[in-house]
Amino acid sequence: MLDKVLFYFFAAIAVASAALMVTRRNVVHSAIFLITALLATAGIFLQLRAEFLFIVQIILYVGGIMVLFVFVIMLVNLDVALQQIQFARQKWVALLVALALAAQVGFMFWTSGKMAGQGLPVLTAVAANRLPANSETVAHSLFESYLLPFEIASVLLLVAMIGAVVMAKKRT
Amino acid sequence: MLPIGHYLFLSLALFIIGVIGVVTRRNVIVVLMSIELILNAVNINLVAFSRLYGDVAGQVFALFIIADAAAEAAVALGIIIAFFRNRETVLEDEMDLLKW
Amino acid sequence: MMNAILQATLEFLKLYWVPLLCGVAIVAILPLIVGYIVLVERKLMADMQARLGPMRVGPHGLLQPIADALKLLIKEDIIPDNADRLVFWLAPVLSVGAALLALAGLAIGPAFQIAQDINIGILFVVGISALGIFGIVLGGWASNSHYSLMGALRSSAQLVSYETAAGMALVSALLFTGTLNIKSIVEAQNKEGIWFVMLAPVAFFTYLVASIAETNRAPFDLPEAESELVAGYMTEFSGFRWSLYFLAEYTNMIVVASVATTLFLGGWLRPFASVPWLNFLDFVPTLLMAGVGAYCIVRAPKQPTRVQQLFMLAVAGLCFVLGLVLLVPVLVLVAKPFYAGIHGGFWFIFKVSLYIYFFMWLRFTIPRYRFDQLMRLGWHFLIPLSIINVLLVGVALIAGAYFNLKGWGLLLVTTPAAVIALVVALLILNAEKERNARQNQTAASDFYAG
Amino acid sequence: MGPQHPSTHGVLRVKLKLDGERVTGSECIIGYLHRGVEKIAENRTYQQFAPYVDRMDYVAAVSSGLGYCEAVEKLLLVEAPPRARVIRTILTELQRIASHLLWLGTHALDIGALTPLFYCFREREEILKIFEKYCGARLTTHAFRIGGLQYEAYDTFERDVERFCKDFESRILEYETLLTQNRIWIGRTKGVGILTAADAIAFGVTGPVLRASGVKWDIRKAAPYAAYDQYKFEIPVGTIGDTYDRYLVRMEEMRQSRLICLQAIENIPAGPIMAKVGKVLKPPPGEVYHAIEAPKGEIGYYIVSDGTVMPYRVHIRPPSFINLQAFDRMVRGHLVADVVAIIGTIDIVLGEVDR
Repeated sequence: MLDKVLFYFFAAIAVASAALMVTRRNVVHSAIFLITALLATAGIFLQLRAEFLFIVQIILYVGGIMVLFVFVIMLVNLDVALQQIQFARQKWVALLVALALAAQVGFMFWTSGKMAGQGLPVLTAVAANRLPANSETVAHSLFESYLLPFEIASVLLLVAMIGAVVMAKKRT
Repeated sequence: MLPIGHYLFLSLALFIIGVIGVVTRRNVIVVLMSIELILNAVNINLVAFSRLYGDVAGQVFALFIIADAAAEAAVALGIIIAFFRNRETVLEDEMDLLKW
Repeated sequence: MMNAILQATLEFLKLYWVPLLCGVAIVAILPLIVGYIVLVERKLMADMQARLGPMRVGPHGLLQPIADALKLLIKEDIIPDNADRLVFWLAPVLSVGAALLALAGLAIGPAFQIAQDINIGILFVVGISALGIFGIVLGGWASNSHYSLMGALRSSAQLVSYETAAGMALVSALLFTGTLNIKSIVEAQNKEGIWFVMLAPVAFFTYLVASIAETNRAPFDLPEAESELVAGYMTEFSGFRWSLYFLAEYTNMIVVASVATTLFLGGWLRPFASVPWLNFLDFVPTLLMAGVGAYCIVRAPKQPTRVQQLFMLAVAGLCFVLGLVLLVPVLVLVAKPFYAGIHGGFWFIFKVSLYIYFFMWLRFTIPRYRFDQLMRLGWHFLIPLSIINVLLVGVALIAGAYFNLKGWGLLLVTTPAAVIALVVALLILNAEKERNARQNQTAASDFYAG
Repeated sequence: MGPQHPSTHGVLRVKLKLDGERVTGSECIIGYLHRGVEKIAENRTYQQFAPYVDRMDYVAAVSSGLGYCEAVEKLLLVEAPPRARVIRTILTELQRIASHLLWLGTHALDIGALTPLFYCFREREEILKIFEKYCGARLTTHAFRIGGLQYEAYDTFERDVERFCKDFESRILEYETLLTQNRIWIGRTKGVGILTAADAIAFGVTGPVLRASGVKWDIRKAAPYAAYDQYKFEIPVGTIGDTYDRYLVRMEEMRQSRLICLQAIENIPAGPIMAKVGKVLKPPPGEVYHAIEAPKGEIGYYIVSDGTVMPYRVHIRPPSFINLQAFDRMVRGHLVADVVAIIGTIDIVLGEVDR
């Protein structure tokens, strides 16, 4: 029962702040709403008993990337960007297409649940208290079965760092 | 753990809002933020299924997505700053020059 | 729908009523604790500067924090015109919220822990206190004056860069514990019989410096430097809003101090906890309290007014009661289970206050870093040193496991690691000196070109 | 940086041209404290003008008073008796220590060290107590008269000065342990506000700022006045002329002043304290320029008398005003945080700059 309420609570916050983020004129407000959306998704990870991902999401996403975003928003002087119209000309067409996509995928989820056989696996998840300690298992699998992707990810981060530095350097 | 359908619809909703953000907004920073939102929607799905099957691979993959999102955000913001310094604008439909 | 929610809240309350109560208690008591830390700081500063400090409100200024709190509540809080109202209200709340949330993850004694042992303990605390940056940046932006924005950007840049150094220092300590859960970290130190500050001294040093910078204090308090930016991002906030920022800063100081105590100084362990023949150390807390009580009694008659004399006697009484409370679990066998809780709490608070005392001590004595020196120290010296330290500690651990050394034996391996780390630090330092020297030459020559 | 900026000593407005964080140029707007002292002098008798001189550099009032009195004595071709000259030297050296203490306290406060300020003010309080016992005033003392002294040294004068000098030695060590070897202090002051010897001479800078740049020029040695020729003391000289050197020079100067006081205390000659100077002073027509070594630098008095009771023209050469001109050269290429340190290190007092 508690799970259900928690899920609906976090889901409502996530969808509401995401919607607000997209529609706000003031970029700082939309950044704040994105932060709330990210925290809500972190809450959902917690509800799914993925604590390690919960804290990584907070440290990396909210504490790292969003700080970057807020810094850039500060550096880019906002009063110029505010006056200009915020939405692209082809706004309505784009909205229509997106909603069509939504309807289609929604219908697919909806029906698959009904049809037997090729539908979604009707498994019951492992009970919460018999789950192994989350961070240990993540660590074990990260450094044993997924060691190569881990190294590639670190190279990727290195490349991104160098790229960002080169781009942001003053053209002297 | 609720039945999987709930998580699917939630991530679908976030995904669609992200797509709307990318497609309709002119301000590049908001477009970038919407991309972050889409990545987040994907993460929810991954973690939900990882919890359903009890296999932690999904969470590890979500970890890699977050790392990649960080890298992508860093480079994209670097480009925006460089662009803003020269052209004084942040709107995407004015970014029509390949080399400035 | 309604009864579902009702049922969920009942279920929630049944499961988590203890942490809920602790949380409410902490949030209520914290402003008082912070108030008295501020009073202690002002008194200490005065004492070091050959003056008396606040003496007017209450005997020896002991009621000063209440007076400050009242003043801050009554003061009219002004919102600068065309400032962004939502963000202006949100920023201090975000800052305090992050600090208080981080406090929830900590454990004062083996018994008192607000969030019952989350198995990502330390990471949770560090992660949540990283949210404090938004409070500062948005605060600076919302008061849309050029100076406070500059102050906000500077202090958040400082926070971000020193967070990496602090994180790395924690990693090298976590190598010893093997787990993130706070209770098991202190258990590990108890089992090893040695505190991690001895095993990883360089890590402790880097964490100490990084935590000072992270809480914007002592030599790194440039954003609030009076002489340049006039209180940085806090300039436009007045009255209650400003006190929220103030509360956040001091809570952050407590959080950082308790993380350091849990990880490096053996949490709630009595010094030499596992050494049986040193058990007389259990009497130290009571002796300390008795000593303070005696000092108050000796000073009581010298107080000028009747009220102050009574007050000193009351304080003396309090100290004696505390001494008694600390004595009971040691002597009376039936109260054995309470021993860990009460003594643990005492030792934890004792170590945290020592750590905070060191913060204050630095603030009074040494001058302030310039912003570029500050960033250079962070990036050029602290982060490389802490990364190399993680490497060295890892190697030391493998060597230790190879010779399967235990407890104090590990010292044989970790001390050379610390020595190598120090050598590397000196190398970085004089590499810095040559670069500066070269830079100064150029700086001096281009004067004339200027 | 506006006139009431917390770190400009008094009312100095500095317009800084910045490129990002670096200072590319600066302009000091002064005059907020201009009282037209020199115009007032033209319709005051010589004795009446003496208190005005204290109000100029209110931090070092005794030395400006000494300069003025000696200049008028030169005009009157009168010589102060030996006892008066020795007591004048002792009081001037004490004033130098007090002025340097105030400089050290505020300079350290600007750079962030909170504690030295209170230690320095504790010592300065001792000196001001001696002034108060001697002439009733603490800051603007008007201690001297033309031709000698007004008051005889009070009975415990020697003992007070000796007690002060005795424990001042340990006090200076206290400041030094706090600051001299402090890495952050060195970081903030080394290589900041460099003034080479050639620039210093070109700008006409005098006092500790000049000596820190390596030029060995001190009027107490070059043209000894009062009783300076009777005592042995060295002149501290710096090397590069940056803020750190100026700090070392001033600390050394405090030690030297202490030595002078100790030597002077041993034998204060007996005898009259006032030369034979009439009530009404009518100096013969002519002009005189007399300069002495004030704590901030060379303070000079150019007095033209037309034989009447009031001087025809009095011009005062204030060291702070001229040292301030070198501010722009020192500040160029530094950061905003250094501007505060540089204002502190040239030790200016706005009363003297604006007159």
